[in-house]
Amino acid sequence: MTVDDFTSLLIWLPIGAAIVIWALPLSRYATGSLAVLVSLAEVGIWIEQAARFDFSRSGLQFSQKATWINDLHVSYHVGEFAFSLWFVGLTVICMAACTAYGFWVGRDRPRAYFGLMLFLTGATVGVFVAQDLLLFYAFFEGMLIPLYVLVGVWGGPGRLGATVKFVIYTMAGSLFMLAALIAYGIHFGTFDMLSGPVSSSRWIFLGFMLAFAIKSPLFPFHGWLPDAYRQSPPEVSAVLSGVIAKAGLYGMLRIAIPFFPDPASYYRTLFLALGALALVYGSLLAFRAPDMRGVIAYSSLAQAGLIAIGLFSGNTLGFDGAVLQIVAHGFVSTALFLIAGTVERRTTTDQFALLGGMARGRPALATLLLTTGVISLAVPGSSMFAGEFLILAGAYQRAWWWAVIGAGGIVLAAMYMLRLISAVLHEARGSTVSDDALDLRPGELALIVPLVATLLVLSAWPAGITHHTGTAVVETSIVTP
Amino acid sequence: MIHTPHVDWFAISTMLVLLGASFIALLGAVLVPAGARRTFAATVSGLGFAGGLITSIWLYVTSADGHLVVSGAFYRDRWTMLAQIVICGIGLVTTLVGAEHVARPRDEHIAEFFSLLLASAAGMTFFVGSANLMVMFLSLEWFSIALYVMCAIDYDVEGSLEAGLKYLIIGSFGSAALLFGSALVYGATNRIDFAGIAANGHSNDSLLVLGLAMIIAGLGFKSSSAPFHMWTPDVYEGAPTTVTAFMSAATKVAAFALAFRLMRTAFPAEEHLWSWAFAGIAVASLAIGNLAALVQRNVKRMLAYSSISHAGFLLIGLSTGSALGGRALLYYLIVYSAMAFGSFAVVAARERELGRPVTIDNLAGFGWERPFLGVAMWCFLFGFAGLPLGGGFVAKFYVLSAAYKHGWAWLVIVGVVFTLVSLYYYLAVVRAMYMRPSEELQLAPVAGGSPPREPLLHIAVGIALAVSVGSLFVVDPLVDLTKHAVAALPF
Amino acid sequence: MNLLAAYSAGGAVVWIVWVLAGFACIASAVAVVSFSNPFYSALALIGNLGSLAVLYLLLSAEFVAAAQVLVYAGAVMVMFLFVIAYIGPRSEPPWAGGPAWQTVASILAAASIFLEIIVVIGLKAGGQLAHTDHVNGTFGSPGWIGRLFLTDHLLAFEITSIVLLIAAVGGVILGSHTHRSQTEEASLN
Amino acid sequence: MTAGAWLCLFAPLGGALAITLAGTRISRTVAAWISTVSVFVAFGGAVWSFFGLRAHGSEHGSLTTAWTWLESGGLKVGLTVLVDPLSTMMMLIVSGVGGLIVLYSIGYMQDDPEERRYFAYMSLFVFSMLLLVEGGNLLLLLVGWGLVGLSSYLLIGFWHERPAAVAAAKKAFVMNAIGDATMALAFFVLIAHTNSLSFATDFNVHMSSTATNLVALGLLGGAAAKSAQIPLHTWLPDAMEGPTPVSALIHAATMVTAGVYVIARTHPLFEQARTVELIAAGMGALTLLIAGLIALVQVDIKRVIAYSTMSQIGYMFLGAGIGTYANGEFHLMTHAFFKALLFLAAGVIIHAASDEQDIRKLRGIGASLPWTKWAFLIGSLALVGIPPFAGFFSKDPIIAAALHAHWYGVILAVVALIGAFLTGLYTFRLYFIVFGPGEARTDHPGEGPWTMLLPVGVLSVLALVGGWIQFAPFWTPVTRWLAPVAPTLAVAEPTDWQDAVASILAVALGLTGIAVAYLMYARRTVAVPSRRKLQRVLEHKFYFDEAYDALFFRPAAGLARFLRDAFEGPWFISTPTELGEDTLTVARGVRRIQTGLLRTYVLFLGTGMAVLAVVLLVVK
Amino acid sequence: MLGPSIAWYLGISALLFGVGALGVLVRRNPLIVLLSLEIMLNGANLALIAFSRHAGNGAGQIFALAVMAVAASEVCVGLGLVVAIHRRRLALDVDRLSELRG
Repeated sequence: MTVDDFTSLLIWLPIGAAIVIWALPLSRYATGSLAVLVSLAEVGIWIEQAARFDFSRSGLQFSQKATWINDLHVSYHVGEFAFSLWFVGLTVICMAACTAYGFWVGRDRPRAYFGLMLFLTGATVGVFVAQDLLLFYAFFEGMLIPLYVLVGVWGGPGRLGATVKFVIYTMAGSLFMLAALIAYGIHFGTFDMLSGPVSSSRWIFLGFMLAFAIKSPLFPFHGWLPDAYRQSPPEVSAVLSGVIAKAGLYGMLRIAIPFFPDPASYYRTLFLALGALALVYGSLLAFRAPDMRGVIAYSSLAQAGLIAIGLFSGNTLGFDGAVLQIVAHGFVSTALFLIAGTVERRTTTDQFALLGGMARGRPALATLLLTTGVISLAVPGSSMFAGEFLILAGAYQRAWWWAVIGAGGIVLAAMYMLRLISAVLHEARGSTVSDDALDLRPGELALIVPLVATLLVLSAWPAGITHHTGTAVVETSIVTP
Repeated sequence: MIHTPHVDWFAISTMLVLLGASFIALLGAVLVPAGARRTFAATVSGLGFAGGLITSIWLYVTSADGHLVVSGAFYRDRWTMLAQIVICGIGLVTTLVGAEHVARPRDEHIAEFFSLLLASAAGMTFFVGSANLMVMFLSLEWFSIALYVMCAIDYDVEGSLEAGLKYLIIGSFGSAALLFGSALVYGATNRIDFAGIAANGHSNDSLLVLGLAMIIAGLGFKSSSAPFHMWTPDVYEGAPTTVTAFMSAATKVAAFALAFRLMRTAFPAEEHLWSWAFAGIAVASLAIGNLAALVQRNVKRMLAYSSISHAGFLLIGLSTGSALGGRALLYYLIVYSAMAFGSFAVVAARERELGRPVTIDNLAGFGWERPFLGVAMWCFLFGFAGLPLGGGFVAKFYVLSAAYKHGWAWLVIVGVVFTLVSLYYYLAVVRAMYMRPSEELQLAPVAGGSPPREPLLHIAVGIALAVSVGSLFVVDPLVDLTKHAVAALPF
Repeated sequence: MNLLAAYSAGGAVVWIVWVLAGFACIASAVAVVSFSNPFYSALALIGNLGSLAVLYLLLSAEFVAAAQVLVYAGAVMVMFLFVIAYIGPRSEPPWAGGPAWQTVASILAAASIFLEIIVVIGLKAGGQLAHTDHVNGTFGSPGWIGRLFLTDHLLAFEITSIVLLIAAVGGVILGSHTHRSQTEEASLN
Repeated sequence: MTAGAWLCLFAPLGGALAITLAGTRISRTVAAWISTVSVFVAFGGAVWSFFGLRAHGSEHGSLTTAWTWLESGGLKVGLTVLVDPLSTMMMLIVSGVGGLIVLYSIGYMQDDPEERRYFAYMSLFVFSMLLLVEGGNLLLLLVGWGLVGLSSYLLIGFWHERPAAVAAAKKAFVMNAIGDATMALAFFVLIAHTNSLSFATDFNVHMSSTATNLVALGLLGGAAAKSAQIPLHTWLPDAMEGPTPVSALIHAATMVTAGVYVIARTHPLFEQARTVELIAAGMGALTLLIAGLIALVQVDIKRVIAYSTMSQIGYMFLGAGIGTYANGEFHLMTHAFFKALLFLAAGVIIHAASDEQDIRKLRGIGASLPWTKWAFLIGSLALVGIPPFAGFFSKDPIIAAALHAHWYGVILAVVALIGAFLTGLYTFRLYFIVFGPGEARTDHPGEGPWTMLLPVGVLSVLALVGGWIQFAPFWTPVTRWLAPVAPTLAVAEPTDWQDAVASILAVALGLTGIAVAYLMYARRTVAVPSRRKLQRVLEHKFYFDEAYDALFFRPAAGLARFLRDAFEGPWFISTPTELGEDTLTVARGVRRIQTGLLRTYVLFLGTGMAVLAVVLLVVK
Repeated sequence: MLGPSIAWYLGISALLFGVGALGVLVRRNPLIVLLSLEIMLNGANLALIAFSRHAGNGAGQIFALAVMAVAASEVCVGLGLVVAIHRRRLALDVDRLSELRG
């Protein structure tokens, strides 16, 4: 095994482990332990990869190519750019935390559950390392397979409707992406994302963007989001908003923008506007949402809009900021959903009207929620702030009003996130909060603290990512008018 | 003195093996005591299909340069042989599923059942290699008649009889249309062999075109494409599930393999006509199949509509008429037949467990009770939907690519839109299997206690699963097979 | 053809025979479809088969004509009549049942199929189909047919036999099963 | 020297982290002392820097970078500490006053069950504030800016069971977020034009005047929000919901004065955008007047002091705006002393009166708190600017400088003088009411533990002598110290005559104010004028809160509700479902074709064939 | 060729095919439907034989013979079904056999 195999290993190790888990009649405990171990091994492999990554080179690293469908010039081609590395890191860390959360809360039907979680890990990593359009698409859809069951089986009371809507809605987008990528690949005779030429077809671009806009989601395409985030088990919501949704943004960064420079700049204003709308609209709805998950869900919508603004600013500041923001928001929303999960476990609800006063006597919960919350509202000095700052600095160079709207978004973020914090932690004790509801247990701390710690490290050194995004690759093909 | 033509016995050895097995099984119905009949017939059938598989693979290997045998009546080339391999494979797994079936009426006629199974497979292997309209028509009738009987073999069940009668009458109507079309083509060209038709036909000859239209209708019936599909749901639902599984997979392979060859070999000059015709039929099939499947409660019926919609996808590949389309078509057929067979086999398992028709509702909890079958069904359904959990994904990509390359972007869009529609009902089955607690289910296994153990059925489902999932990964070897097969056709 | 042509005083006789046979053929076909009693329909079909055999003769297909009479009228129709007798003839008004639109549509569909064929043939009648080659004396003779069966169409010949065999097996399975006793049937449901 | 600065910066952060991580493993007292010590260590570091800087000569500011904090494209921003006269002065004030207040908190908070959290927050705040003043570039300044806002939020809402406290905290944070946002926008302009966020940028070269004005406006927005200047001031009075030491530290001595620091720090830019700078001055004048008026009718002891803080910061803005940065900074320093003193003294009173803050109910409490009474008096006199107390030396030069600054300066000076009168009036209204004769009794005998009294004592001394280090125009070490960083503009260099006039008028008006207060509230010989309408306006604080509520909050909330009810539900959530339903309706129609009748099926087959044939024949 | 040309025979053949189709389409008695199918097949047979005469080759006649055998086979199976249905005491009416639908 060489270093280049690491990328493939990251994909197939968890999928292989999933199959092992399904096949072997292990006990609940053994299953969970194995799953957590594998997801930790993923983190380990990723760290090894990051340590070996040569950031001074801008090209693809840890790449591997094998034939898949020669007839149509489709290949199994994986590898990582610097920014892919960060996406992968986000994935493996968040997935490890969420898998461990599932272990901690003791999900029933453990073999199915952990197998699916591992499968999801592999598929998601695949999305971020695929260097072939069809392979990318395969993983992009492959994520839905475990998600459908994860939401549908272990979700809340409205899970059936939510999961069908989620899957069909996102598939609606990705099927048009399939049409678009067929058009692209057949036209140019290659599906390779490294050697593929740029295209100026607006239709193909829009096909791709539809998929990414739904996945991210951008403003008018978010209909699946509230239900899915509310009805999923908390760790799946965490994965959905922390990792899965990022695949859409990754797609914009990796495919829609660099491969379609002309259409991207032709539709730039449209997508900047959609991003801005998502930001304002999401923030306003987050501000009125009556429950914890609602706030996090709509804030994810707002953040996706902001990131889209960064991506479509089309300059270094925007790209770097977007990458940082994606990673930071991934951790933030994962942590927030997991915390929401711990709150729900203690109170059986996440309705603000029934919550409150949880800070008293639960310092760990309060500290973690507070820390994550203020990072999420982009208090200056946080990693989210660094990301937003770069994004909006980039957007300003496109036109001043995008930056103004974005800055307005920061204020709105403060409003809704403080509302969440207060409604859960502060004021009078909510009717569902009993006195003997415990503070976070060591097991829960072991999941959430690493996430928050990662965020703090990123806050202390955002340049660690922004200076090592390698988005120059994306930019070289951008035609700035 | 009559000089009988040279007969390349090896070229038709697959059919001979199958027919031989069929006769042995038939003899068994008379000679073997009732108690051992099932074992005997199933063994014979399994050996027959295995032998057929071996000979067809051998023939595939040795038929690199395709040619006509038995005085120009039969194509010995890789196109034929690949289709034969698939059909024999389907037959083999059908035998596995049928070997354990415990429905009473067929216990009386179990040997005849396997005999008919072998015979119909033999007919199909002839059908796909036929080189003139007469052999085509005769072998079509050959396997159709066997299928009519197999559909109705559960004659204690009203639905089975109804299915048999419907299939027979509509099938005969379709055959008559095909026959009349053949006659017109014969009249227009004075020839019945495919190559001769191509050589003598004129694409502006209305006699020929009318014949072509009627032939398309006849083949459309066999491949259950809209609007010639109406028999499909009823027959699939009414027929014994083992038969449905066989029919849904093997008939499609035979019909599409032949249709592509016929169009390419006999009607190359009329491509502008039949490609549009098939495209139109494809759209109709996609629309009707998918939409009607949305509101089904009976799983077999739903899968029947789904098979109509997949006929639509196969027709997309067919309509391109290109070599790429041919490869896509064969690849799709291989994957589709595995998935279709497998899904019906899983339904069969549930049906045997419950002793009544399987509906979406009484699948509840199935995935948890029978994990292996559940996972397999999960893979088949997601594969049908074109999600990357199996070759269904690549297959869809393939045919749509072929359509795009043909310049039919609109067809790609249509395919994509209806794939989206299809998602709903495939997911509904998964939802039923996993997301409803089995306590909701008021039914119990017929025998009571734990569900029957059916090792052979599990093996059959396992094979289907392996093909359907494996084809996602080993695409190139499969495509190479199809490539060689397509190379046998004139372009 | 040879036989008849030898005795005919030119085309006029052939025309007359054609008109009679054709009329009988069509009339019997219509009768088959419109009789309410299947027994009469079956009898009408015999007439149809017979008149067809005459037409075959006019087309120099002696062996086919003979086979038509033997196989159809002799074997198939006997089978039909036997079954009808077994079941007992029951009448059914020919145009009844089903929605009216369906009947209308059925007539339209059948008529349009017929018209299409007729129009196409009519278009061709003056050209391609007008000219017919002379054929030699052996055309259509049993020996000639037999030779074709054993040479050019050997495979078809063999297949035909298999089809018949399968149909026989099928007929046996479907038609000859033992009656289940009432108790057994009760236990089934 | 820079080592001192780093020590100064990170000692409080270390304290905060240590308390947080230790959790319940340490006692509350230990936590308190960790915090106190960490802040005093910071003070030590500041002193170290100060002397280091003096040794090197004050004009040599030095930048040291720990690591690159943010980098993208050509933009590179380091975690950089700047040690120069201005930052050193701020470090000293922040850590010194901060240390005293944290020490005071040990006594003040000792009964609180969540003391640890309090001290962690306090240390965090001191760290943030130090980051703000030490940050070597604009972005780091903004980081500190945001973090002080955060700590302010945390501390205002410290008693999180009180809805009012939570609301006030949120309000403070959101108001400050607005300021952060405008500042960030200013930086975007800067980045677009100079691709740099360093203090040393030569704005003249790179930027158009519009851009410069925009940047200055953005910075001013931030400054106004943080320093509670009109129109972004409404959060400050509400912030008094926090514990009193917090009010002393954040909402009097340090954070709220950061706006003045920013103007001084970025004065080259403001000088390029002179109009904006004058707007800042005008804003200060308006604030000092309005705050003074509102303070007249407030009945909450801390709110009165809060409004006086706003008013005093108005003076600082006025000074910085017209260009006498050093005097602004000097007033900042003295204000830190006497305002912290006032708050701490008020804290002693509140502490003694079991959290009673209504001055009408506190009447007469001075009798049992003799030391506090004196301390309060010193603070009040310093606030009014009566010589020789600190306020006199720092406030009057600002007024004098304004007098010199053209016609608008005169207007500003007049406003400032009216403000001086109001200051005297409201300060001593408070004093006379609280310390006048009455029946209020303390629940806790004594004036608290030594940890409370010591800081009050030290600050009393500082409020008395703290102003003596500069007496313009005779003795100006502060101005000279700051000259390399923030030289006073020529337009704000008053003549001696103007100095004299300003001082005399200011002191006279201040004394008048005290006299009026004496007559109205102590002797009660003059009735408090009863103008119901005016009083209601003042009691409603000129209806700012109500106006903002009507203009911003309610429209936003209404819009959000409207979007949710009219768009989100009917459109985005249900459209996919409805599409699905429509498809199902179509599907039911399709299904109806499948009649089960064999003849229909054949009909379809036949019709399909006929149609296909016709089509092919026609197309052929 | 004496007498009517091929086209006339084809006319009869088309008419037979159409009448047979009509029978299948409108009749409900499966026996009569089977008979109608025979008529359709016979129509096709006539066309084959006519074309065979027209082309002068034997393929059509051979085809026709094979079709006869096929027709017999279909009838055999069809009648078997009819008998089976009768034995199940079901109505011999294709409209009544509509349990499977939708």
